[in-house]
Amino acid sequence: MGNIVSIVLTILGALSWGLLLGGISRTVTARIHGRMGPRVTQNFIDMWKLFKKTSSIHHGGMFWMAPMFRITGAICVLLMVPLVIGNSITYNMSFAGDIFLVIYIMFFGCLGMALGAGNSGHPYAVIAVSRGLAQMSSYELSFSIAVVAIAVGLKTFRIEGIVEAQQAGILSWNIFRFPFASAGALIAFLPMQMAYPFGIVLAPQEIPIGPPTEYSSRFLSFMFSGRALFGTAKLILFVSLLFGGASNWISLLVKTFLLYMYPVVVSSVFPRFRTEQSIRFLWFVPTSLALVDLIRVML
Amino acid sequence: MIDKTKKELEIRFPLLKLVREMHNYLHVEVEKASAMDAILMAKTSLGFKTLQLISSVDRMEENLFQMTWILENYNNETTLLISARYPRENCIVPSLSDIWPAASAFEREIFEMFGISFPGNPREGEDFLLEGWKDIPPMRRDFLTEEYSMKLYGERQPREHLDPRQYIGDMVGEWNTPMGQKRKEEK
Amino acid sequence: MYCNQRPEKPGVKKGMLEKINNMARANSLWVTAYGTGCGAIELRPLGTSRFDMERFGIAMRPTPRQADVLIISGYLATKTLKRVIRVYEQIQDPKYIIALGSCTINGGMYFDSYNTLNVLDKYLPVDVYVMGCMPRPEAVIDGFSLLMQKIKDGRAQGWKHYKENLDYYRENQKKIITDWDLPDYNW
Amino acid sequence: MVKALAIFLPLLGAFINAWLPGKSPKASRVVSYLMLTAGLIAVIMLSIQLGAWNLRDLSDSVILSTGVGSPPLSINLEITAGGTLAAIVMYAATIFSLHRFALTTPKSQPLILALLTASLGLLFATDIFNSFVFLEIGSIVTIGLTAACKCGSRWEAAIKAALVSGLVTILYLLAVAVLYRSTGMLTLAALGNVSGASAVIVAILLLTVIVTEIKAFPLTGWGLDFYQGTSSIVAGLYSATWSLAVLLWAAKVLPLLPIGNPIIYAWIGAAGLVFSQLAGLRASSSGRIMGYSTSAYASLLLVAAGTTTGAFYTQTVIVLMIFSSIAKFSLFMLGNPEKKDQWSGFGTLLFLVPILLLAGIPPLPIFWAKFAFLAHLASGFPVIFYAVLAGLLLEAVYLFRFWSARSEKTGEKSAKRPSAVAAVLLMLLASVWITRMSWGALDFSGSIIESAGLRNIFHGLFAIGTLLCLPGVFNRIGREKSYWFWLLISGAALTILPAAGNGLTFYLLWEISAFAAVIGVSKGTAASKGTFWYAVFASLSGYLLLGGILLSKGSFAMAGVPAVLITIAALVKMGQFGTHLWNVRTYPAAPGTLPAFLSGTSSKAAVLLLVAVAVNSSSASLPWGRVIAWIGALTALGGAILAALAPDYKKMLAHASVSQLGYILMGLGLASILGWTAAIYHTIHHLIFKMALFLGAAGVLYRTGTTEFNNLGGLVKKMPWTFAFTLISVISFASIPPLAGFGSKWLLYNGLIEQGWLPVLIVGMFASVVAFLYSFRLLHGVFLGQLSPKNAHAKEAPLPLLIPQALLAMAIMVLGFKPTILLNFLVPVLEKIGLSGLAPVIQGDMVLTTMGTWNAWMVGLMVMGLFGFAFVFYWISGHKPKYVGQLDIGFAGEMPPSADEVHYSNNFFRPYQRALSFLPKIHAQKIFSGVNKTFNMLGDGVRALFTGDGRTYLAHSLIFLLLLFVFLNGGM
Repeated sequence: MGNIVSIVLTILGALSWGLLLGGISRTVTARIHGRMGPRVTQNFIDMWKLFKKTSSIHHGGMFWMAPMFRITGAICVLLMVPLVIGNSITYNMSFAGDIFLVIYIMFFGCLGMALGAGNSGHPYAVIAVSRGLAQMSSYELSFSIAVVAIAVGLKTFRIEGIVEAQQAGILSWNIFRFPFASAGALIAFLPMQMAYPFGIVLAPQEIPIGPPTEYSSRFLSFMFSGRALFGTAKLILFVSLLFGGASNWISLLVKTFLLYMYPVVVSSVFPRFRTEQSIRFLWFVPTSLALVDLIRVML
Repeated sequence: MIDKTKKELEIRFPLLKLVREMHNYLHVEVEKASAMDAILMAKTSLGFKTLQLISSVDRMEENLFQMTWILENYNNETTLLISARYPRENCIVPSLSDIWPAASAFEREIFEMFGISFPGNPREGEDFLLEGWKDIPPMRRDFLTEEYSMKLYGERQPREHLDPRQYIGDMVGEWNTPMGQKRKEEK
Repeated sequence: MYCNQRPEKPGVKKGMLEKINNMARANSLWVTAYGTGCGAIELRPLGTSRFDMERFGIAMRPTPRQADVLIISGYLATKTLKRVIRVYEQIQDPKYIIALGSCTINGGMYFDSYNTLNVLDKYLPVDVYVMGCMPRPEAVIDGFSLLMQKIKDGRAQGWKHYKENLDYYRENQKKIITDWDLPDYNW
Repeated sequence: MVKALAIFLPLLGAFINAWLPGKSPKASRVVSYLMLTAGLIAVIMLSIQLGAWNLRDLSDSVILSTGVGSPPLSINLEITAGGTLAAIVMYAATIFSLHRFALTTPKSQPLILALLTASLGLLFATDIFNSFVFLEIGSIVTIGLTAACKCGSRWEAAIKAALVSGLVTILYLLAVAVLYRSTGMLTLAALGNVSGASAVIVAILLLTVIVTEIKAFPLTGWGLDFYQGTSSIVAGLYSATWSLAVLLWAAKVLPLLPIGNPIIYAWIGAAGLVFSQLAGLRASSSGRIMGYSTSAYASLLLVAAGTTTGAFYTQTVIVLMIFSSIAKFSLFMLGNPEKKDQWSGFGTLLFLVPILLLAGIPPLPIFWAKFAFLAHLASGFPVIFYAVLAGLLLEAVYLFRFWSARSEKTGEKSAKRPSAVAAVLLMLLASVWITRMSWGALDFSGSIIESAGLRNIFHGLFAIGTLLCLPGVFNRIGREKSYWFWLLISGAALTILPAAGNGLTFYLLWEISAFAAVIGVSKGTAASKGTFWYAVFASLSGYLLLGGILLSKGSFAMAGVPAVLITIAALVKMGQFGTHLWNVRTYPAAPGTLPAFLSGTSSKAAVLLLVAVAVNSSSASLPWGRVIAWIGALTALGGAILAALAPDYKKMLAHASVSQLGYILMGLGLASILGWTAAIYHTIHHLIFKMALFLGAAGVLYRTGTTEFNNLGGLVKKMPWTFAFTLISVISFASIPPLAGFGSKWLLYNGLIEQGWLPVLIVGMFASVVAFLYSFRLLHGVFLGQLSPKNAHAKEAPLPLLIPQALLAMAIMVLGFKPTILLNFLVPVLEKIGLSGLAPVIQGDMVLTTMGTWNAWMVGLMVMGLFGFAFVFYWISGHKPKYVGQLDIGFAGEMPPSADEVHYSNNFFRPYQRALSFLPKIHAQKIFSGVNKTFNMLGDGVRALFTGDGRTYLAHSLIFLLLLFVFLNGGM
């Protein structure tokens, strides 16, 4: 029972935190531009408005189900990662699988969204999906190399195990123990968060808003909440993998906040890559960084 | 340069009328029967290889359409305008679209705006700007545009206040400031 | 291929929840801009650091599906009206229209053109008029604040009016769009 | 009396025919048929009397003496049991072709009957000079027949034959003279009595004569031109009578020649086989192809004469020559090379039977002879063995190309049903009959895989895979009529395959399965190219397998070269690492549900083969496991990239299939329990999802008539169920939890990390993310996006295709949610085999390895729970979206002009392709065309010998004679 309560609270908390972080990031971006920027609660207002729009359209079954896929995928990733180490009630479902499961279940939501975009029949949505999948297959390479290097180096695939191995002070964090793998993973984090210069999926200049082009009203609000949840889940995953996890709630919030600001700041000062430039960059730079640590681990 | 062009054209078309001449610009008017010959000659032997524009002017008083083809010779940067006059009723002008494919677009536009038809244009009659136009072509001078606008779109409401300052002064609070009041008083 | 069904008439909603909803709607206006003339130029500065519309929660969306507000800027020709109608009907309820500039509102200096609408209200329900030729960004923001106020008060009901009187609007639209090929309602 | 009748009735007929006035063709025909039938009956009676049908001892004989004196003045014939069988073939062929001759050249009947007499005489002759007489008669009649036929280059062919027969006469008479001078006798047995210098001379002269007459390699040229030049009827009759007689006569004479060590025959034969078949690759006309094939069998005869003796020799030679003659006769009768007939339906099959017969495909009779013969070679003559194997493979290649060229388009000649069925049945009867030779026994007593658990898994897989393909055969288009029969045969052979107890049984079932599928593929529309590639690669893997099995003497406990050969055979069958070409060409061409069978089920035979090699080896692992794992990993990656860029649904699935088989190889290469668990798990999983996908593709093809992505799209509205099952399969093979695919990847990664094979792991992981590209492309290209007006009429796929898909989708769900059902069974089985590494621990639903955990049931519950919750939330929140039409999209205010213009399908992963552009474009096809070019070059080099000039051929004979002289003299 406690587990279920924890799961529900985790979902609600992650949703709020994700939306709040989104609002903060909009403000931060605006300040970098020299603007006032919206309220930090702007994303909540947008969500509410979208949720309360009185009409909406759909293009077919997959279009209808895609937000469900997206939310389910996001929550699955969220629940597979332990939140606060030592507090076993916040481990949620993480006993059910290891880091490989998390890597692969991350695709669940992406595939669902891609299918919804495909079913919308809008050519731009599909172009964005084709770009997104091509990019995803590229950054997953460096990310998985980094994960393998860390997991093999620590001799466990279990995320708890990986976090527990980092509890002996700040220098035992994986970002210091596996600096190259971490660098690779952190570069891969940028396209994961669709930050510039890798923001080729939601490129409003050429393919209006990408996969969710046809999504409106409540569907869109589900999509956004899925994105917020997924973003938070990825933050927690990265914090657990590289930054020693969180031993209490404060450190969880602080670490995820700081990690969230990294793509925001990078994103607001870079222009966008072309698709093939992005793919090639991700194939070579972060991958070769991560490979350094993998070779170190093998030797 | 332009002298040579003029000379050659005059030898070939004795009835040619000179409209205007500058150092790199020549406007001539030819008989409508020899207009195509003149254009072809300009292209093939005088080096005017580029068609810049086809234009039409409605000379309603003379019951004519004046067609003008503007040609350009980029080698010596000279422009040649060849005009010809066609009767206004059931006006038919030969198409140039098999010589310059770009002419097709100009001719479609002229057909739409003046109702001059260009037999030989492969895309003749396709919508160019207007969609579903049913009235007489709008650029003809016997087309009464204001009347048409009133009939179709209705009369717009006239402003109550014709003086903008007064008009805006009522609406915008700025005139209620001391500065505004001052200006009002000045008036 | 196209959904041909007519929309249902929206019901009336009142109460506390609706007030909160309206607050949210007013503070999160997503805009799709339809610019054919100079109005599009005046909208761009709104996003810059000088005017910064994002502080009001106004954001540009590149697709009508996700927008709340349609800004029609610049004169409307019969040809463009067709596209505007389609865009407007593809926006999900509740939706609002801001008419930007004199030409949009009443034809402006093109009042006697064969091609420009004189009275926009006959064809689409406008919630806020921003006049001027062209209105400056401050005026646009002023218009937005007026719209926000109207939404908060629950007075921005143009979309309801449109759906309830669809036949009236369609009749007017079909009168000037002679080659009407849109479906009964553009879902 | 019967003896004499059997031999001389045709002669009598010939004389009567010659006397009959030419105006009564009817009477002469009646006479001919009468004589021939009587002769045939007499021969059959003789063969029964000699016990030829028993096949045990073919050299039993009776002597037939004619005339008053002794040979050479009279004709003495020794009628052997094997010879009577050949005689039956000759009679039958003559009777068959008489009708055709009557149509074309009415006056040729005496010639035909004379040719038959000469053939029979040569077949049974015991005397050197008698043989000479028959040789002369035969040559002259051949020349006459050729000259009488109505074809363009008949004079050329006739003159070349005349030139050669002149030379042969001279050499032969010289030999006779020397022999007579040396021994005073002219019987064949006298050949053994010569000694010294005259022995060498006789041997050299006679060997040259024989090699020329049987058209073995260096002296093949005139035969090629003859077959090409003469009409197909003459050539057919010639190959079934005269050529057969000459070959069997040569077989009789060769062992008797006084030539030191007979191994020299084998060397001539083996070298000739390789070179002539290389040249054969370049042949295009059917006459020349038959010529090269004749040369191949002549070379085989030489090899047999050099390496075998006694009853085995007789049996092998008789069977090989008789059945190859039958095959050639039928091919000449069927394929009229001048007109280039196109075959279809049963015509193709009818045409295929002799081709398969010539290529030695089991269970047809020649296979048994070749198998026994090659086994004999493998045990004592390894170099000759390899040469013969290579030569036979080359022969198979050009034979199949010949066939595919003939069956290219749908033609008119399709009503051949009775003949085709009769041919197949006859050949099967012959195969059963041939097994009396005891050349090898089928063995089902103890399987090559001792572990009953593994065996049962494979039995089950093959049976289920076949059964699920069967319902779909009711929905077929046009020409694809009878592929179900071959699918059934192929599936049945596969199902028995794991029970095979020895190498022969395994090979037999393997080849039956492969070639039944080849015939099945040929039933597809425009499938000739796909069939050709499949046939060639099936032959390649078949011959590699045969080589491996024979080198290890039929057992699977092998190491070294045989193990490597067999491993390569399995890789070819799986289409790994460049050999994917056949998958990519065959699957799109194959009809109906056959691709599902080929990709899902048939390819698992290769897995079985690898498993069999590994479990029988001492360390329970494959040779060079690391190399195999690397091959698997690279193929997985390359296949995935190619699949993402493929423009066709079935082609993409073919690439994907190759890619997924790479994962199985990675697991098998590991040789640890985890790796094998992953491999077997993935084998099962691949069977399930690939069958579902290909059945879905079959449905799409059936309803829309196309599989090109550019013509598809938006079918989800028309075929929702097909889409649902495809979606489940796709989610599964993209290894997204909670469906089955994740399990195999998880087990495999754990296994790879346990063994420390991290580079392989990285390549494998990369390949699995590239799989997302094509998984979405597949779903979108066919089912999502805009529905083209072209497919507006499409309906849901028919039930026979849907129900198997539903079952498979259910299997994916079950395997995904409760993988422990399988693992609980699989892990103990694999533990017993003796693999290294730690087994995964299964506690309830939890699977544990040393480093990772996986609880599929909980993950499944979580996903389903969340999904269900979201679903309920959708309904509760009162969300009722409006369903709108497919063209109601926000398109910048415009109405989309048509669905085709807003459907994004062409060049789908263009940016990815651009990003890949730094890689050099290594096309497997280029490599293969390079191989092809090299072979062609070699073939051209050899072919340059055969100039088409009669004088060159004479020079060849003389040079051959001189070389023999030098060589043998040096040897003595």
